[in-house]
Amino acid sequence: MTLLSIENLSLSIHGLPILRDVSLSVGRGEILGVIGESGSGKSLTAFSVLQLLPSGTTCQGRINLLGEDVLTKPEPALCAMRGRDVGMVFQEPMTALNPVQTIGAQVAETILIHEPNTPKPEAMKRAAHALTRCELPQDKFPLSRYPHEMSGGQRQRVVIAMAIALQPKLLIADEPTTALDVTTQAEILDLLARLVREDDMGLMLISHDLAVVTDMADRIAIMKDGAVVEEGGADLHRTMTHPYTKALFAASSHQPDRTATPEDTPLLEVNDAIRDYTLPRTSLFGSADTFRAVDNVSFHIKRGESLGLVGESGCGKSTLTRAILGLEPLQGGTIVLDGQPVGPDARRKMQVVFQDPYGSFNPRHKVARLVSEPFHLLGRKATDAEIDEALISVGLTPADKTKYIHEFSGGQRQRIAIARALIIKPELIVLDEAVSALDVSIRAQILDLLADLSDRFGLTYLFISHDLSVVRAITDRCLVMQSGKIVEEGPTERLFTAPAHPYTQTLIAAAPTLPDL
Amino acid sequence: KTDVTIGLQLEPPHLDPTSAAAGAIDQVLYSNVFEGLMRFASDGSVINGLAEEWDISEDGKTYTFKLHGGVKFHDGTDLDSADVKFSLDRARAEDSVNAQKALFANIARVEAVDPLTVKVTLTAPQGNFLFNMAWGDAVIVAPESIDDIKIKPIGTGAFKFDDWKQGDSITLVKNASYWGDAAKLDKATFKFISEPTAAFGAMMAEDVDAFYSYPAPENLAQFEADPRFTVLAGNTEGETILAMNNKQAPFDNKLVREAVSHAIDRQAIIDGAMFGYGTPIGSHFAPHNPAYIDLTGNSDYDPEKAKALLAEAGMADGFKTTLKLPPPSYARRGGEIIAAQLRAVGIETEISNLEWAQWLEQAFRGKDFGLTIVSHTEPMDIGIYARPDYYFQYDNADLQKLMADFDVEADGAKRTEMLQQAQTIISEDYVNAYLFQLALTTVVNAKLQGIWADAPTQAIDLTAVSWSE
Amino acid sequence: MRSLIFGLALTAMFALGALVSFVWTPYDVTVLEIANKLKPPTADHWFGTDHFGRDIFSMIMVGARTSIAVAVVAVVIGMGLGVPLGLAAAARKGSLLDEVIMRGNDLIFAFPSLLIAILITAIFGPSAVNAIIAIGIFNIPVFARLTRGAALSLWTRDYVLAARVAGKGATRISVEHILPNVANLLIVQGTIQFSLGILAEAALSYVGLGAQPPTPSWGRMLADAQTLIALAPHVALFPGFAILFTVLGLNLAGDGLRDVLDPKLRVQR
Amino acid sequence: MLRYAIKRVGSLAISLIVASLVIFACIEVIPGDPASFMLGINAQPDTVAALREELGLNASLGARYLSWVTGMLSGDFGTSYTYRSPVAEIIGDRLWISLPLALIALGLTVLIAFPVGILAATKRGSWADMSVMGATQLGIAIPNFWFAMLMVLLFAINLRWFSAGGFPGWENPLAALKALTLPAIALALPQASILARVMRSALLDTLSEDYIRTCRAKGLTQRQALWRHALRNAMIPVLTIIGLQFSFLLAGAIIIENVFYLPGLGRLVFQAISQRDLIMVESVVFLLVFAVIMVNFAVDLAYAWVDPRLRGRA
Ligand SMILES: Nc1ncnc2c1ncn2[C@@H]1O[C@H](COP(=O)(O)OP(=O)(O)OP(=O)(O)O)[C@@H](O)[C@H]1O
Ligand SMILES: Nc1ncnc2c1ncn2[C@@H]1O[C@H](COP(=O)(O)OP(=O)(O)OP(=O)(O)O)[C@@H](O)[C@H]1O
Ligand SMILES: [Mg+2]
Ligand SMILES: [Mg+2]
Ligand code: NI
Repeated sequence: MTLLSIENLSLSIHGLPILRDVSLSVGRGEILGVIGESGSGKSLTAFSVLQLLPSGTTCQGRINLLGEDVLTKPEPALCAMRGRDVGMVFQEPMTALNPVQTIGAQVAETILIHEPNTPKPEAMKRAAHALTRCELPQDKFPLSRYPHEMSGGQRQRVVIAMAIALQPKLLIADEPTTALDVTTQAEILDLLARLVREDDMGLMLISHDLAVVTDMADRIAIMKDGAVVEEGGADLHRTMTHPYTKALFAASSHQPDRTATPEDTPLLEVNDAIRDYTLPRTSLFGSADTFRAVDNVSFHIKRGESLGLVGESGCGKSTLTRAILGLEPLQGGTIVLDGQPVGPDARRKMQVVFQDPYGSFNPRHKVARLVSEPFHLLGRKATDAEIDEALISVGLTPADKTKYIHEFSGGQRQRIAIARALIIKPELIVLDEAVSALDVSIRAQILDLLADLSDRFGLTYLFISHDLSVVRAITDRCLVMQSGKIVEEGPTERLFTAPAHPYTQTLIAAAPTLPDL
Repeated sequence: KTDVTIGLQLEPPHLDPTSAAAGAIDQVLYSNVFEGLMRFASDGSVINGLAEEWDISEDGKTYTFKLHGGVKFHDGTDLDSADVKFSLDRARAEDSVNAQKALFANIARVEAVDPLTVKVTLTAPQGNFLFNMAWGDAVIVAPESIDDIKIKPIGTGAFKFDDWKQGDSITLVKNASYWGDAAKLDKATFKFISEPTAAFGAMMAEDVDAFYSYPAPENLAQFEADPRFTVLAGNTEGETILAMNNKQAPFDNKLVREAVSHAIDRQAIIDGAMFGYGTPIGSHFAPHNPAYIDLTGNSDYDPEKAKALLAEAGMADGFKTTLKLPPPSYARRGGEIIAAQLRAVGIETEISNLEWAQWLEQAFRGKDFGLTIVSHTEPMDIGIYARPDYYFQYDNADLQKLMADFDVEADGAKRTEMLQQAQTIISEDYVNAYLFQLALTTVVNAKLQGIWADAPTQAIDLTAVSWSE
Repeated sequence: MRSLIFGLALTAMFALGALVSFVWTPYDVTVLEIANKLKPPTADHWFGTDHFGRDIFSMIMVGARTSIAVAVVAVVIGMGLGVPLGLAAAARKGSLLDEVIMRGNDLIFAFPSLLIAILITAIFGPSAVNAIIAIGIFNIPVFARLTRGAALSLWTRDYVLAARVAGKGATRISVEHILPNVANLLIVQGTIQFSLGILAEAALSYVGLGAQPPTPSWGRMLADAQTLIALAPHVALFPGFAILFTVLGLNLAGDGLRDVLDPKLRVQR
Repeated sequence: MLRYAIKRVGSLAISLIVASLVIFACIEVIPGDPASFMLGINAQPDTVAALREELGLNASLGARYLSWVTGMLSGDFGTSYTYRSPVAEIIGDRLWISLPLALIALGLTVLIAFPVGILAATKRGSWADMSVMGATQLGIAIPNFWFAMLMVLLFAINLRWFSAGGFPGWENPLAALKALTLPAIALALPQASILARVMRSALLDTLSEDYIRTCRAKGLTQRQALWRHALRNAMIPVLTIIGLQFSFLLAGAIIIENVFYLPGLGRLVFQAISQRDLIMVESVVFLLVFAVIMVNFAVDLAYAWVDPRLRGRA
């Protein structure tokens, strides 16, 4: 039986059309995966089921939920429906909970809102039960906890507990794991699958990650530009017909061609690096505590090599990067680049590309100025020819240098970031999550570009990411980091096929994988 | 109705009239709570106070006062000659903090002859000794109550101090065992309202029954037109002058001072700053005093003459000077008008509005000013011109000799003549520009009678005040 | 947008009045005509005359000069000192310098501003310059705090990291990258402080501590008019409205600017 | 929470010491001598010197600072130069007007600002929002002493509903409250306007937070989400402003107290400045600074009460 059927839903915000003729359906006990790039309208489709849309939105078509059209329901009826018939889980667990209320109160609220006559202790008991079902046992996570006392994955469980407290027929999960680590992601996905099974719920699972969805879903819908371009079963990768679907699958498992071979001389050597952070003092006169973010790390990179560094969020990857770049002092150990300890002189031999294509550039400067910024290290201004060359080498045109950064897309911005790194012809480029914020198709292009540049200029990369598939695609050798320590090191292929350290094993096991095409 | 609420602009800092200059202390307490041997009557004449009679020795150096019998302080103790001796000795002592210590400077000895007789011996005969003894600074206090006098004044007057809500009001109640004619009121409250607007509001809303020395003359026409109120316009001892720094260039030049005097239109100032209240004066002397002579002609308004005088003094292009103004509105508003009038003859003034403390520091004590406006409210104070170190720094040996002679002269007619001579000298020397005699404008409820219209001293004598119904 | 235009128009009107007053006013405000005092508004004197017979319209034009000058200079002082302090504190976050700057700010904030302004003018004597100093001092922590707060979040941006990788020092980064990106915020806060400055100048002049006569000032006009309010209300009404509308104009302009420049800007009031 | 409080007390003490030094230094440099002010223009120099000695003005600066500070620690603020009674007593009396006035004004502020701010936020963009926000703009722009003057003209002089000012004393609480009404309104109007705007924007901010969306997905109505979740979170900026406003109301009433001739702290200190009653000025300013610092401290503690995230952190 279909729980939810969306028929020809069109949606516009302030007259601007966003969704076009979207039709989807979810049945009892069924998992529908919805995939699409950023901005394709996945979230708005989900919100329109709950009718939690931004002001100025108009919907056309039909959304049938349990046989009733939600588009014609009055607001009170919608309120009665939300949380009882349909539960929803959002992307960002860190902000999805009210920071000033205990988790118990927030979960119990779902119950109290819909069943106002429930006595409070009774509601609390049921909340405790819901939390336990979501693997937050009372002995470890009492109801009196506040959200800030829990990790991201734990918070996401609270949100899920809130959504399933009344055992709704349908659960909508909008990118529920995007903000989480691979290991946590695997746990949350398992939890969702289990709940669907136990309660015979329908689940609409929205994601931009093909691997996640293909692992889980019974049926898959692909969205692009506000329309569903293709729909199919779990074997979509075999039955797909639409070119966009094909491109998406291709890009997701893209393997850039890399021909460059590393020399045998080490370019960068890190020996016993230690980085301690001083924590804010807890008492006025007590001594300050320290936190060791990088703990006795040693490794080296060979000239022309592409070295990967993987690890969970907060394990110290970025801290290590900053130390290598000479931005923060070490409390122990040495870092030597090309025979020189890192310092102002060594710095001109390396550059960096950051994760956030939007925050990497001063919005008030033009591209020419942005790109030529590293010339400060050389103590002179960049010539026009040098700027043009850098832009051309990343696939942009010289005309772009008079534009402002907001005139570019995310992928183009990341190219400009690479151009900025390239312009003084460094030997080492550090890429800290350089492709994590990009859509798969754009990511594929950037990876190609990186491979191409390393061939042409003989560049050395230190490639940092939490996304194992990307690391596997672009690196020769790989380091695994956990809580500030390097726990395993080895050639990438060997590491992925035969991980030795238990932590590496969990990491690789948790990573969702695409079926081979 | 037997109680009255009287608005006052300033609050007394404390309640001891014998150790501060603040006029507000006298306004509340003089002759209501504290009495002296002599006292001022409403017309300014000096009459007997606690002294029933007095006698001056042949050589004019010994005064014998006979006190009223049966006078009691509010704390029940008797007034006797020892109290008088205590009061006078305290005022002239080495460590005295009496603001008018000069009043007592001439006393050589005070003796209590018997409980009701006091003999005061002077170092030299002094014409105005009785007058001095009428001042608020010369009231009789008792040694028993002196320690707390600043917050709990104990006197002999027709009213007893009752309560002081600091910042707000002081209440007096009738003294049932007063030695003289009993007061008609049972209770009097003095309410302190410093803002002129608030004063207007309080009067209009009838929150107060009278406002002594109403601070905003612009409102008086309104009160006069209102049948609920009467406006009493009386005299004060306040000669309002544009003081010139006689030792500072260019005011050390008499021609310049004369020019300034002629540049000023007194009537415009009286109209503009005081809304018509005030009497023009031509010298430092109160017009209601019998010895007054009208010398305004010496400095009539004549800007052309002023310019000519300036040219003669070698300053045809005018000059720049400072004009320092203390807070009262006669000074602030008058100052703006004077600045405009001086500008018309080429004298540019830089105005600075000062608080009293700053004015005392800069202008009065520091003598750092070109021009300043101030009202000299002490009675019969022409003697200040004989003090070369006084803030306007007028140094004229003739006048100094004249005033010294005047001090020891006892003959009435001669005294008058000498006073007139002094008036003429300073007027013709153009020591200062004499503006007007400050008017005392008191707004009272039409049914309230007996409030003094004039202010021979800073006092609100309530002993004769009553309601008409 | 509408509020920006309306606000700017109001502000511009008074600014224009102030500018024109340098070359022309309907009547000379230094000439007193006492016979002509307290005349209600007529065709000759649009806003009537004051207690010295001066034309109130002309006084308001010239008074705008004082109000605007005092407020602008006070804001400039506040920005000129506060912004560098804020930038420095943010650049050396957690250091002794930061601590000293921020505690200093807290201390100034803890002082009752009007009272301190009165004290300052009591120390140095009342004048427009001292009013400016008194108002300006309290602008410093406002701008310092605002700048520091905004700069701190900018310091974590990747483009600042990129600039550091390019070898740029803290001063250079503060000037090149931080300052331009807090400029919007400062402009908006500037208009707000400007309007507060006008109110503060009026309050100080009202208690007699602002610009000294014969320089007209709105606050002093109100102070002079307060006893006349029942007799000739126009004397008190027009300067009051002048203050009200200028401040209103500036606030509207500030709000509008914020919406136009960046709807997410946070401004302290 | 306790550790948090203890840490704050430490920095509190340092602030107070620095503040007392700054105050003392500033006020002692004011030109003008209290003794000569009291004795007027006819006083003789020896009299002035005698009074200076009596007032203890001839002691060294350091000695006077120490005696002032140590005195304050034992609750003795010294003796007023002009009133000649204990400063602590006078301030105590005046506080009985200033404190209630500030509290009433703050009460009014909150009473006006909360409903208005909430209304404007919930009906964002509506006609009600626009007109209320327009009114708050006017409220912020109006000089409060001018507004007070106009109120006196209307309510006291023309309508005679209220007395024009003054304070009858707390013996008659009703009359006392009545006397504080107009001043409190004059003080509260601009503050309420500011607070209403802060309330509105804080609420709008929290209403756009993710967790409000979560609440809505649970089935809460817009209203329920606002009252149960948004309001408490919006309190943090609002509390900051309320804290600032309370201290402002305590000290900022100087002008209003003059317009209504209320014998409060503001008028006391204004008068004390002009009479050079330095010890009084120092003590009042210090008291006000102390009040501000304490209010900030209370606000900080209130944050921790509102926001559990701050409780654990020391
Ligand atoms: N409140 C809004 N007002 C106007 N446009 C909006 C609003 N919310 C979303 N949009 C637009 O609607 C389109 C679809 O947005 P939606 O959030 O559904 O995308 P999405 O597929 O969920 O993307 P992502 O993967 O980034 O979450 C986008 O182009 C977005 O710009
Ligand atoms: N300035 C700092 N002060 C104190 N601790 C810090 C600071 N910066 C980072 N840390 C801590 O150091 C640890 C390592 O942080 P880092 O940013 O290097 O992690 P990461 O591996 O890059 O994580 P992510 O994948 O989320 O970027 C974290 O626990 C973090 O909380
Ligand atoms: Mg989305
Ligand atoms: Mg990182
Ligand atoms: Ni006199």
